[in-house]
Amino acid sequence: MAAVKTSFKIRGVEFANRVFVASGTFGYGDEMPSLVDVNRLGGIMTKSLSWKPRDGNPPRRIAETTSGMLNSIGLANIGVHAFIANKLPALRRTSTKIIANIAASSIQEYCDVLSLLEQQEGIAGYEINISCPNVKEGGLNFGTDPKMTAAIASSLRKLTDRPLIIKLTPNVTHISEFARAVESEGADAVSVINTLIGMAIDVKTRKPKLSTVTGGLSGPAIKPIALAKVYEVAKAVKIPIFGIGGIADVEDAIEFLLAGATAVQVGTMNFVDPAASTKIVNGMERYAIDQHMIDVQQLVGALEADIKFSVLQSWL
Amino acid sequence: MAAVKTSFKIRGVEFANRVFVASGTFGYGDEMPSLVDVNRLGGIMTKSLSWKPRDGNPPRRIAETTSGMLNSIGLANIGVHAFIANKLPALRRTSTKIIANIAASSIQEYCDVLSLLEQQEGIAGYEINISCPNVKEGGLNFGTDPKMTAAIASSLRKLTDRPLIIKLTPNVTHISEFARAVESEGADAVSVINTLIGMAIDVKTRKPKLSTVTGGLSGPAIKPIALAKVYEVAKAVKIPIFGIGGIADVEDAIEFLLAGATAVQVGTMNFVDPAASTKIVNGMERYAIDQHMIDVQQLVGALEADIKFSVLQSWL
Amino acid sequence: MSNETKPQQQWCVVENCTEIAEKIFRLSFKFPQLAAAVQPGQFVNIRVSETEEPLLRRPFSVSRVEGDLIEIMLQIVGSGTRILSEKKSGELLDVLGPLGQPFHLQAEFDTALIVAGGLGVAPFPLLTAALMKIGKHVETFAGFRSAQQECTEHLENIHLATDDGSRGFHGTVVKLIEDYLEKKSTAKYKVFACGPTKMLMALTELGKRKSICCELSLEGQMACGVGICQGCPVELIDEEKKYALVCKDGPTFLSTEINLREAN
Amino acid sequence: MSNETKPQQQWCVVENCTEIAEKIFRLSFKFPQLAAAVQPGQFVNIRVSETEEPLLRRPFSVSRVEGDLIEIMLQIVGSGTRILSEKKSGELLDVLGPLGQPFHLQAEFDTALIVAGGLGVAPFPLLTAALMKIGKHVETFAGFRSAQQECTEHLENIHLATDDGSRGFHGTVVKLIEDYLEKKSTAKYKVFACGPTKMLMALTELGKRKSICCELSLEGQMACGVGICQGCPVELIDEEKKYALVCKDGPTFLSTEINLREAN
Ligand SMILES: Cc1cc2nc3c(=O)[nH]c(=O)nc-3n(C[C@H](O)[C@H](O)[C@H](O)COP(=O)(O)OP(=O)(O)OC[C@H]3O[C@@H](n4cnc5c(N)ncnc54)[C@H](O)[C@@H]3O)c2cc1C
Ligand SMILES: Cc1cc2nc3c(=O)[nH]c(=O)nc-3n(C[C@H](O)[C@H](O)[C@H](O)COP(=O)(O)OP(=O)(O)OC[C@H]3O[C@@H](n4cnc5c(N)ncnc54)[C@H](O)[C@@H]3O)c2cc1C
Ligand SMILES: Cc1cc2nc3c(=O)[nH]c(=O)nc-3n(C[C@H](O)[C@H](O)[C@H](O)COP(=O)(O)O)c2cc1C
Ligand SMILES: Cc1cc2nc3c(=O)[nH]c(=O)nc-3n(C[C@H](O)[C@H](O)[C@H](O)COP(=O)(O)O)c2cc1C
Ligand code: FES
Ligand code: FES
Repeated sequence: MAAVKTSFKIRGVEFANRVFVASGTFGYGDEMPSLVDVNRLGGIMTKSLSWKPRDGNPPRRIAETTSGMLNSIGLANIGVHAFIANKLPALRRTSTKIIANIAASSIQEYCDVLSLLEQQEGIAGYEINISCPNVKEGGLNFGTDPKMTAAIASSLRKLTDRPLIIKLTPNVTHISEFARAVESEGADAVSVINTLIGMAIDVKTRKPKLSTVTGGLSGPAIKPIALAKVYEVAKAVKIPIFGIGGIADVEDAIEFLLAGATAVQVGTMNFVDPAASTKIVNGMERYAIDQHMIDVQQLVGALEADIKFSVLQSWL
Repeated sequence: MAAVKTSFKIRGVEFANRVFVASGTFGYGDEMPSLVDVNRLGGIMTKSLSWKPRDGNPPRRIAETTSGMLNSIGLANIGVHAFIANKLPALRRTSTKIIANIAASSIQEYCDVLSLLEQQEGIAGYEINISCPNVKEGGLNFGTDPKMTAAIASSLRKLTDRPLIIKLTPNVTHISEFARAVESEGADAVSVINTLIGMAIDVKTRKPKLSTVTGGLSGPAIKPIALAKVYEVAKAVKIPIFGIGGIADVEDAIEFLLAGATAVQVGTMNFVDPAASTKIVNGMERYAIDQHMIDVQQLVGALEADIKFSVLQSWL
Repeated sequence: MSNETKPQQQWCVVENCTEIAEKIFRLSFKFPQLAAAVQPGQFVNIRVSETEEPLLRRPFSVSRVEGDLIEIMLQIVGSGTRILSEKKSGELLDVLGPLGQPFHLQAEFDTALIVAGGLGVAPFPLLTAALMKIGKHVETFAGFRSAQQECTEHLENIHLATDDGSRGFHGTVVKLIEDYLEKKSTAKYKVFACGPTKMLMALTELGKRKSICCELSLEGQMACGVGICQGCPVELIDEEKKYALVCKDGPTFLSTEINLREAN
Repeated sequence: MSNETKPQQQWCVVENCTEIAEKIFRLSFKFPQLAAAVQPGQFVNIRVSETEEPLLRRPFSVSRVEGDLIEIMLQIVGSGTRILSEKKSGELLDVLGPLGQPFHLQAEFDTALIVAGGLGVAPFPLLTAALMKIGKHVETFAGFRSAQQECTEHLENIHLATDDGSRGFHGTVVKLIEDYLEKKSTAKYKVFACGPTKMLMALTELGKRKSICCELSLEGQMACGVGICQGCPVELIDEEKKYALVCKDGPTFLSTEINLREAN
């Protein structure tokens, strides 16, 4: 292939290309090697890491929906200590950048996990999952409160000079408000979107399909919503956006770039087609070459829209 | 079939069953007769009516998405006067209940349209589409502002003794807040949900597929989200809920009843299968009989969930 | 603009599905009521999958009628048409039709100039038969990307153009008909056209220049196909009503009625 | 719990798909590497549609191996299995495997008691062949709703039960094996079971009462099938680790390791 620049930088860290795998859909990066050439990826977002290991929710944790799926894994994870001891050494040997995704139930826990990871080599940056219950506020979700969201960003910013990415929840009225809040606290990027709250019921048993009643909706079904959220955020902030939500193929990925994402993450489709992410890596390069580009960056925000943003929420 | 009670009442008005057709997906109720036996329906929500006729948005107004569709019709409608003159006389001859859906860009316009319809026979009630831009507030959506939402409900309540149904938008953080607001202003029911904001891009032309960039997402893809919203609202208010969003078959409809909806509306699927709504009417009766019920009402809110609502938004 | 036959929804048995040119298929199915009622230019809306993806029905012109059988021509452009092209004889198909307004054959003309771009040929076998029946002369101008896509059965007096020159005239079908109109001039013409929007826009220009009545059959994204969803507007030139609906008021329009745009 | 062969993703040519009992099909496809490596109890995860609905892969036990061919048995229960059952010889199938931990054959027993509920028979032709190869005696207890669903090819010493009494013992397969265990008692048994969760729970009880080692193959909703998504937990009795993953640590578990619940 002709030379087209696929790499990009965030806070000085260079990523080989713009295709990442989303947190929770690729384990800790060490489980898929027989199925995916991880070295072809722009980076890997690890499963969310908490301070202590978490068992996760009781079964059932998954329900299939039309062109999508619900999950209520409950952030089952091995904990940050086991991650450092058992996973990181092998990950350091891959050439792909590892972004540690962090989940917590208090600002203190976010800080503790990040501080511990700060002392480790081989971590390219952090993605902060704020779709978590704040135990101090009776379990209210951090991610739906702009003040708490800003407080997390500002506390963590003080602790690291590595790229700090805040992963936003779509379950809010104006996601751009949250993006602006973390941008002004010094976050280097935002990930848009985490899952949407959804539910499914088994009409035979009359019980919810998930043990937690509701769960997070992901997959191709949510792509149009994710794309609109990325577009809203792109109009509001200057920091890079990781576009996430239902990305299945290279066309989907390019839609996100055009809407304003600097890079994309592939989530649920990793389960359906383990090769999805690497196919997108190849396809994106091919598309850029076909369009006579010299840098994939030329696609970012290159949507040709002739009307004003202000009609966005009107007269559906 | 054995006798099972399918009818229910809102503010004294009796509806033959719990299956309605959603606003904007069935015209004014007079276009589908060769394809659907409208007399079998619980009721018809008309296309949103505004004071003056509206041309609607320029093409393209529709884009198909994975298991869903985006629309930005722009509330094209003939206006309330033409509706009364040209549509209502024929509708009065059907035995199905007609609910007039009203859209407006000011509280005054909502009041004017409703007042005019108040003088007409043959209208069983009103459904108020509040997913509309408030021109006084620079186009901000009424439906995302709890105060404006309450103000619309209270203004209209004063003008009518017919059933007043407020149709809520899902594009908010806590939809239950809006449901509570309209309940306390005397609304008789809420419709949950209108479309979700979404977007699609043509990667060949790099243009948004819709002329308005974003539009409203509907269809099976959104069903899990709609169901979670209905469940959230059902926990918060006592007034009946019309469950809407991606309903394609009788199982879907029953999921909504179990989650707490008193009745359902079929929208997008009318386009895919004009017989969808009447099939659901039959299927719901059959299901109730098979389950040895005497009244379909027994299904409403009959979800057997063993965990507390408070974990709803946590640890996805 | 009146269409007397109400649309019906019917499960139809597939009779045959054959590839007749590159990625182009002829699909026939049994639908007696439709076969009896359909007029040239009308279309059907077909559900391609029992699952909910792809969700919406797909519109196709009725191409021919043979006894009880309806024949459509389809080109694989995406997942819906791919799925349809794989239908086997004996399978069932959920079809809605007849839909839309037919071409107007009673206007004052003696020679019909049919202009088709690519799969825009689809409605013209049926139209040709109807025109011949009422004694009109027919000349057909059909343009394809290349010879591999050629599918011109059941058409009359064919003038062929290909983009790559692999068969017939090397260039656009609009240029081809323009050249044709240079030469002859005694006949009273009416153009019937179907194809890409750009082609229809060029024909609109040509019709204006040459004062020839052009009736165009539009394509464009639809949801309901029956005039309910307001999803398929085309801008009218008329000041009073801003938009018409392609599915209900069309798909056939006089070029002088409408303001075609690329978004159509 | 170790599985040496790494899973592979492969496009496989369908060899054959035949209905062998009511709504039950035998589907075979070519996958040489899998045929060479798969062990009894392992499964494959199949993508049923090129569209995104149904979205997730569907897990199926490997039922038999014949040369390069892999054979699965499938029962139509929803749209995914319906679509799979319509696959024709020559079509391509996206298959991931081998997945999961096989049954353990090396334990101390001389007689294998295979217990299958409905399509729970699927993994047992392969297991039976392997057991016979290492000289174990096999008795098979197979329960079906009624005779129409019976599919017991390639099994040994079959004891049949049907819910409606239309063939064999009228009652559950658990009752059938319970009766069997009443009669004989010198052999050293191991139970291998697959079927509805309720059946597996009853067998767990029986195994405890009779002190017979039971190895169960679980079914349950999966997303990835490869241990990545944490979507398929089964509760462990062990205090240290609360859950195991059905797809990666199972689907085979000793009944004494796990706390089966109806939600599994
Ligand atoms: C009145 C009318 C008559 C038509 N007659 C024929 C015909 O006889 N033969 C034929 O091959 N095609 C015909 N078309 C076009 C045909 O409907 C589309 O090619 C088809 O819908 C594409 O579906 P897809 O899933 O393969 O493509 P995709 O691109 O995957 O479809 C995505 C969405 O866009 C819509 N879409 C894409 N292209 C078109 C188009 N050109 N027109 C309308 N909708 C489109 C689809 O319906 C679908 O909703 C006709 C269209 C209209 C409106
Ligand atoms: C390890 C394992 C081995 C299996 N082996 C076989 C086999 O050999 N033969 C066979 O016929 N079936 C087998 N099953 C069950 C089979 O996977 C389901 O019947 C199938 O997934 C149903 O898909 P559907 O779309 O037809 O049903 P739907 O009910 O429409 O499926 C909806 C969702 O639920 C899931 N689902 C539904 N039932 C089951 C189930 N019993 N187990 C797991 N997921 C389910 C589906 O995968 C899908 O995600 C096995 C399951 C597992 C976990
Ligand atoms: C099974 C599953 C587990 C997930 N776990 C996490 C997680 O631990 N942390 C996180 O930030 N996001 C998690 N996510 C969200 C994804 O990273 C992603 O934001 C979301 O699924 C939308 O993308 P998709 O539609 O491509 O899957 C999870 C998603 C799924 C489906
Ligand atoms: C084409 C289209 C037009 C619509 N027009 C209206 C409308 O005029 N007023 C309104 O309140 N809702 C309108 N809706 C929203 C539907 O009534 C319904 O709330 C939504 O589509 C979700 O249901 P569904 O998934 O079953 O379609 C429209 C939806 C569609 C798809
Ligand atoms: S497609 Fe619905 S109005 Fe034309
Ligand atoms: S199905 Fe994903 S971990 Fe088991």
